[in-house]
Amino acid sequence: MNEFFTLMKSELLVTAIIFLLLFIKIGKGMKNESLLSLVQVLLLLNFIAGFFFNKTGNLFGDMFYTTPLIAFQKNILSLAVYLISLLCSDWLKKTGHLPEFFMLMLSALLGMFLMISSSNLLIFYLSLELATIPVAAMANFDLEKKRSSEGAMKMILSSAFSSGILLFGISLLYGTTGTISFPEITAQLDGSSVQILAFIFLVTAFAFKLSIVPFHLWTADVYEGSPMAVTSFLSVVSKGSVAFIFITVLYKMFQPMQDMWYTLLVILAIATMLIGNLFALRQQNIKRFLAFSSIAQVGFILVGISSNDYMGIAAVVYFVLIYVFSNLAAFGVAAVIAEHTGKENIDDYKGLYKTNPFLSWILALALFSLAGVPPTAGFFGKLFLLTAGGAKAAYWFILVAALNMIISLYYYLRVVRAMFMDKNDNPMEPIKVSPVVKLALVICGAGIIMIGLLSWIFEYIKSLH
Amino acid sequence: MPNATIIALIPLLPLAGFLLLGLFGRKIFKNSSGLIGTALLLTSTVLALYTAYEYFFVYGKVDGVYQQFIPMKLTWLEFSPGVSIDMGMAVDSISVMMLVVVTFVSLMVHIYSLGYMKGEERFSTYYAFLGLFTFSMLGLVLSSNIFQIYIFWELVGVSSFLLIGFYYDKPSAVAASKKAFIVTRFADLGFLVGILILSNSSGTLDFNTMIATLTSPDSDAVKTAATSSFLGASALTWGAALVFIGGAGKSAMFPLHIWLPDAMEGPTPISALIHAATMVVAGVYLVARLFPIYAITVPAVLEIIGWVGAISAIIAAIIACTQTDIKRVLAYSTMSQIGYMMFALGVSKYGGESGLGYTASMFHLFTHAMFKALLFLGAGAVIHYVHSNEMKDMGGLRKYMPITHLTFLIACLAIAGIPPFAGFFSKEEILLAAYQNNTAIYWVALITSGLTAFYMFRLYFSIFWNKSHHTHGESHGEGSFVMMLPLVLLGIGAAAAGFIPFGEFVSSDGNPLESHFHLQFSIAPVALGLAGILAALWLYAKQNDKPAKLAASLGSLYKAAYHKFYIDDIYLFITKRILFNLVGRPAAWFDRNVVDGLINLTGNTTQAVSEGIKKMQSGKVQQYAIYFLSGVIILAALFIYIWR
Amino acid sequence: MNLLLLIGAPLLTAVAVLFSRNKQQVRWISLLGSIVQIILAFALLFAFRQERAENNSAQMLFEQNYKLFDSLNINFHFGVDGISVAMILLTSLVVVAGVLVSWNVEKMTKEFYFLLLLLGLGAYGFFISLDLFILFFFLEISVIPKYLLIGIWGSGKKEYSANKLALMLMGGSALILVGMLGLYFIAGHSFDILALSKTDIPVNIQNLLFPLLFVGFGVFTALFPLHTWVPDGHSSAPTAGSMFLAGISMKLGGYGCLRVATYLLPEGAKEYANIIIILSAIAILYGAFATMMQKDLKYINAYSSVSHVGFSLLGIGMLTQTAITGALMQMVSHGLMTALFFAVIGMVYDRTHTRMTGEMGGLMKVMPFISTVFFIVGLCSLGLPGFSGFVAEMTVFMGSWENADAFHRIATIAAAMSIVVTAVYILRATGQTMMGAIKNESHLQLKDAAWNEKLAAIILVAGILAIGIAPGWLNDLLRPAAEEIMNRIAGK
Amino acid sequence: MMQPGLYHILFISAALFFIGVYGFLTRRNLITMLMSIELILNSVNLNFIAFNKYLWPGKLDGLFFTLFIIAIAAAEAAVAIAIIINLYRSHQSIDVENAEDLKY
Repeated sequence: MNEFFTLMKSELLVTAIIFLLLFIKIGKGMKNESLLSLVQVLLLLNFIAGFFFNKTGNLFGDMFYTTPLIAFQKNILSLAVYLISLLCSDWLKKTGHLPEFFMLMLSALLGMFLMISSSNLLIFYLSLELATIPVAAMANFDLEKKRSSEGAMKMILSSAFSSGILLFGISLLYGTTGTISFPEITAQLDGSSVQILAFIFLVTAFAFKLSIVPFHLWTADVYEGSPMAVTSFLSVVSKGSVAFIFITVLYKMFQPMQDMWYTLLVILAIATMLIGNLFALRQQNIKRFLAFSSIAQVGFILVGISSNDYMGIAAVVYFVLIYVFSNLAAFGVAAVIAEHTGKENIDDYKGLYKTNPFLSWILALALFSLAGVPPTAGFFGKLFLLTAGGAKAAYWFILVAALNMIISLYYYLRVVRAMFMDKNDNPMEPIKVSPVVKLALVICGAGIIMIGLLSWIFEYIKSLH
Repeated sequence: MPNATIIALIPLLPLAGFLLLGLFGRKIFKNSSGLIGTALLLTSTVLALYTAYEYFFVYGKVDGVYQQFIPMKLTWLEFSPGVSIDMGMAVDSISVMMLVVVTFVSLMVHIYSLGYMKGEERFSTYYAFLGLFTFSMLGLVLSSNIFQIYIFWELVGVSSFLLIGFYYDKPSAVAASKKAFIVTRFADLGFLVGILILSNSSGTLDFNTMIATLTSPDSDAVKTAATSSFLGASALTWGAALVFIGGAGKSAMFPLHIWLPDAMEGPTPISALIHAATMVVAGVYLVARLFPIYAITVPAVLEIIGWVGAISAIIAAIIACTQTDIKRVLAYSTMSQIGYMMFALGVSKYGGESGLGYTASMFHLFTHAMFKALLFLGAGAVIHYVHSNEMKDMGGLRKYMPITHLTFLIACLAIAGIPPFAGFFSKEEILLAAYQNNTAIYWVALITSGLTAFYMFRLYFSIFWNKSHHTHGESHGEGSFVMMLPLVLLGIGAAAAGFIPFGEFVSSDGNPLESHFHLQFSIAPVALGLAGILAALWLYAKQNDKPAKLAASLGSLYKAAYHKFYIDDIYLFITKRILFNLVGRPAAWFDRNVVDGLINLTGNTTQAVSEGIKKMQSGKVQQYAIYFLSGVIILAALFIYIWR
Repeated sequence: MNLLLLIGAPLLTAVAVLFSRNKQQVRWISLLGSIVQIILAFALLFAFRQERAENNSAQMLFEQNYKLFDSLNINFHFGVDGISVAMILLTSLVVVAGVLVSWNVEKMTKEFYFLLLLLGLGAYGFFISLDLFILFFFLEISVIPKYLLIGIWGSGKKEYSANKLALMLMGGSALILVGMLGLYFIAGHSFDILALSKTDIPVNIQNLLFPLLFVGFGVFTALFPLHTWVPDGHSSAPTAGSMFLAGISMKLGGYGCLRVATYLLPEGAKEYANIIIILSAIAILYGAFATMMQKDLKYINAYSSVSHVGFSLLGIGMLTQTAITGALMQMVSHGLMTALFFAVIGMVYDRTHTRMTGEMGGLMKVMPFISTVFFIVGLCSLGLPGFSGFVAEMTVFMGSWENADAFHRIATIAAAMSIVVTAVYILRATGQTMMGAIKNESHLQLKDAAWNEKLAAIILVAGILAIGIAPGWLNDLLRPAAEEIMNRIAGK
Repeated sequence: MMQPGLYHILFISAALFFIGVYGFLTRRNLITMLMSIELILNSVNLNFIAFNKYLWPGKLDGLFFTLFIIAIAAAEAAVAIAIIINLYRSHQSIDVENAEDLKY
């Protein structure tokens, strides 16, 4: 019983917060500001708590298992959620349904936690849905905005469709192996064509959530449509969680098929990097731009995953950690600007440096980190992904990836150029950034610079498994 | 062994002058700069004379042969063990002789310029450049290492560039200086490659070692080099020939002579120093330095040298007859005289009596330095007086400038080879050498000597006689003392230098070579010289239209000669039309449009593609589903049917 | 001596600049910092000579090794040989000169100097690191500062040039990255240059990786035909930017070509040597001819840089000890020379507000100092004895000629021809701008160089002369290092 | 009177699946699209039941899975319909073709 509490600690904490919010809601309620700060504190505590009592073990007859690495992954996610709650506080204060928003977000987080540590297709499916459906609801949170509801509609329909495909795959897998628990399935795999079909169906579900080409098309629309908080949540938290479970599924469950999924990953990775970059080239809306850039980033994550060893896992986790900081910094700045001026176009950023040097530097840092330019952490993250991917000595694969970095640099520099170089007759007026947001941005900036140079972080990740 | 420091001081003092005046001349030594430069040079002249005395009369001869001393040698840059650029000082008969010539003429010019350049805005700069030039020339003379000589060679080139372009705000001067530098530079390219070949086949850059290896026919270096041939000629032949091209460039040999006439844009004393007495003979000096190699290893190249010299001599003489700018006339005569020296080397052999040409060439170099410098300085005085270079603005000046007139006359007689003036003796020996070894060249030389006499006296008469001088500028006399002094000194030199028993001191292999005269032999040239003088007298002594008639009767030949046989135009065509329009412009265009275009193309195609595929993101959720489904199907098909 | 000082000094300076209050402070702090760097560089030089004098014959001196990513065997491994020392000296000189000439940058002064110092930092780190990963890290650090320097403080079509530069350099580093990882896995998970130089790598792998690495670094050092970022980048960059770009950054490439590509993959180098020679010979001549046609002073120098850098690549391609020494000398010499050239062009531009040779003339009258320096740098670049260019080029020629076959010799002669073309364009430029009559009346009021400009020019001229007049010390510095490289190539 | 075998059922479920997919791709009415998704899910349910009955009668994984799928489908439908209603508020229609502002 005691074990139950330690192993499921993080899930339980999140659930507790959710219920607390629920009670506050049905109780007499609170003022937004105080509630927000309360939640922020709680999330911070949740994040800190994530560092303690991390054990290896499983529950419910192998349906749920956790390791220090998984705990760390969960912690990355809760950190991301905490940062989001800080970064978007301006917007959150204004929204009418703060408790609901957090309830949805946290239950999605809960779903992701369960998903990461699920070791059984049933749990996996349930948690996946739990991680998806609330987000769809969140996507619609700007109730009066047309685009918001359109995005939400697209999201819910496509995700339902993809889960339909996923389920069909699961059913086939069940049919051929007669079990739904990962280890037993691994034992039963014989590479029959039905299983391959099932595998493809399964992978598409991950591909959908990770927005891998050609299953990515919903991403940009949903990102653009939904509020900034949701967009950043989608782009960082849900992507990260799915990446983690994807690794587990491939490395554990489908280990026997590794040759096959290596090829699959190579194809998907190249397609994703290329298409993502090519679309990002001509985006005007900053959210859409970041959406496609994050698609391209996923391509790099796939390169790392393809290595099929601990290096791969470590590299991906490390990269996601860096990605959290970089992407959230970018979204955070975009959110601040959108919140104060309602401007979301890159052209509006022209001459930003003149009026808002702080925001410009943070955004520039974030973009450089995303582009993988030293001394930012992104450089190390990307390089380690490629190092992991290079283990199979497929130089041309690495080369394609490396060349994609050029395209990505091009469009990241577009924004930098807009902020620092382009003339603008009426640039944005100086924005008064609230201290909380400033704090969050500084944290992100520090993270972007520090994580790479403090090598022990990577060493620590490498040591967990 | 001569004292190293003394010899080192000879070039270093002018360098000191250059640094001093170059750095502080504009401010501190505004007025004293001329004197400083002159004083420094005076010292090094004295030192040079002292060295010469020591060398020739104290410890020059070891058992009857003039030795070469290397009192100092520092490794400057080592390429690989054995192959290194050394900064050394080779003291032997020719280098000592050159030391004397260079310092003496340079001193004369320094003194002369005190008057001539008076009141120049950049007076101190002028003296600084003079110092630089003198330094580099002396360094060149003393070089003991072929790369060292190349280094000073280049320095000489640049200082000549600076001095020609001294009036930098005069476009013609700028153009002339550029032309001089680039043409010589082009020749130096040959020199450089030649050095590479010679050094590579001899395994050293040091003159003595190189000569030693390359002249001993059984040394394997020579064997391999002789066998490794390129376009039918052996490596050594190429090397020697290319080195000679370098020399030809500096010495304004045909067809690399085009820069010399234009170089007269510089101040006249400069022309006297650089383009008459010293720099232009560097080529001759270079060939003399490497003479054993030419004479023993690659006589074929020596043959070429001889012919190049002869052709230059006669062509220049012909052109000189038609020019009207007095400095240009002198320039062409310089070219012609250097042609003499060249072919004298060309017809010479190594060692003993047959080495007469070598001695003669050096001798002529010596005497020519005297009278040609004199001629230029005299011309300078004239120009200074009438403020023009054109003959038509002159005439009847003998009354107004007696000293100039006298000295000029001496110089003319000397160059025309009339006894007992200096030119006579040296030219005599040259002709003799040619007669002994190569009759064809001898005839060319003979005709040339006639022409020489003619054009020189054409010059002389049309300056000092001809039409009576329409009066202008009586106000100032023919020039200050400082300007006259060098004329007189050089005049003495031009008159007397011939009596030096030159062969005693300078010969191809160091053994003294007593020079003897065959009177019956010297009749022909002298007669021709007198004939030339008489022709000039008949044509130019009085103002008349005979010259015009003559020119008309000669017709196209005269025209061609007047236009310098259109050589300049050919060069112009090659550079402007071909190099600029057919190479440079296309290269620039290619770079901007093709190479850069390709780079930009990649970028643009990426843009275009991203524009092209945007339809994929149609915004229709059902199409998304179709993509989704097709993705599934394609992957499934791939993995089930192809990679199974 | 502790090499980390070389990274620490610029870093501290940069941080100090960030926290300084006003422009004057920024300038003086950066000047101070850069002077400290010079002092350090010379201290390093003397310490190095000292060690060698006490015949400490280790390949790398002052080695330091700190663990960074232990599990990946990535370490902060530092050490210097003669080459690095020479390059560090060059860097320090150019840095201080750059700081001086940009004294009156008014626009975002703080950021400007910060980026400038960052650029220097990258160069120092690059030259001392013996671990490919760290080397790459420092190489990449310098890309973005260049981009911003050109894009923000540049002139003309600066955004375009900045983009082009950043992207082409990124492309280069992409290739380097792949080659680097290849080495890493071949050598059993090690980025350490010394370790790699001990392992013998299968020939087919070498032939696969060498082009990647060489071309990758080649982009940085304007390897034909990947040089097109040079003209645009240089011409758009601010004065100090061009100085750093041509004086330092292009050297990073050359250094990498030698230290990484050629040294670690000798078989590959032999395989591709002829191609390198052909490309660089083309670059030398073609660059020179292209220069003849330029009207814009900065373009003139940019193209002549292409031509001059060709010499260092030629030297590397020739694969003889002397040629490689010459190549390195050419890097140093060209670094000083071209930095000085850009500095002077900047000075002229600040006064006349034009860079078109056609619109100037007779400047010798109004600004004798600047014109003299202009003339000196011109003479240096046309390879006149007494200046560094001559020494370097001659060494390259001598080394190239050591290869006895016709191909190498023809290539050498072709390269040698450029000295004539160089003379042509240099004299044209000088003649049109400095000599002749003053075309533009307004130029009569122009002032001559200010103290900071004079100082900058003098420092660089001193460097040029120090090499040109007494090349021995540089030779002693570079030759043994070149010998090490040759030993590996010769398979000793 | 023969017993329906596994393959009959699989055939039906496959047919259902594709009908669902077809409906999802072709229908313009959001509600109908939702219904077609339900079809897909039901085909999956059929699969599970059939597999469980015919191949692995011992364990009940399939049955349970089915139950959960039904539950989740309900939840999904609920949220989806909520969103659709909201969409209707803003667009005054539930035709999927009227909601295509976000593109490219």
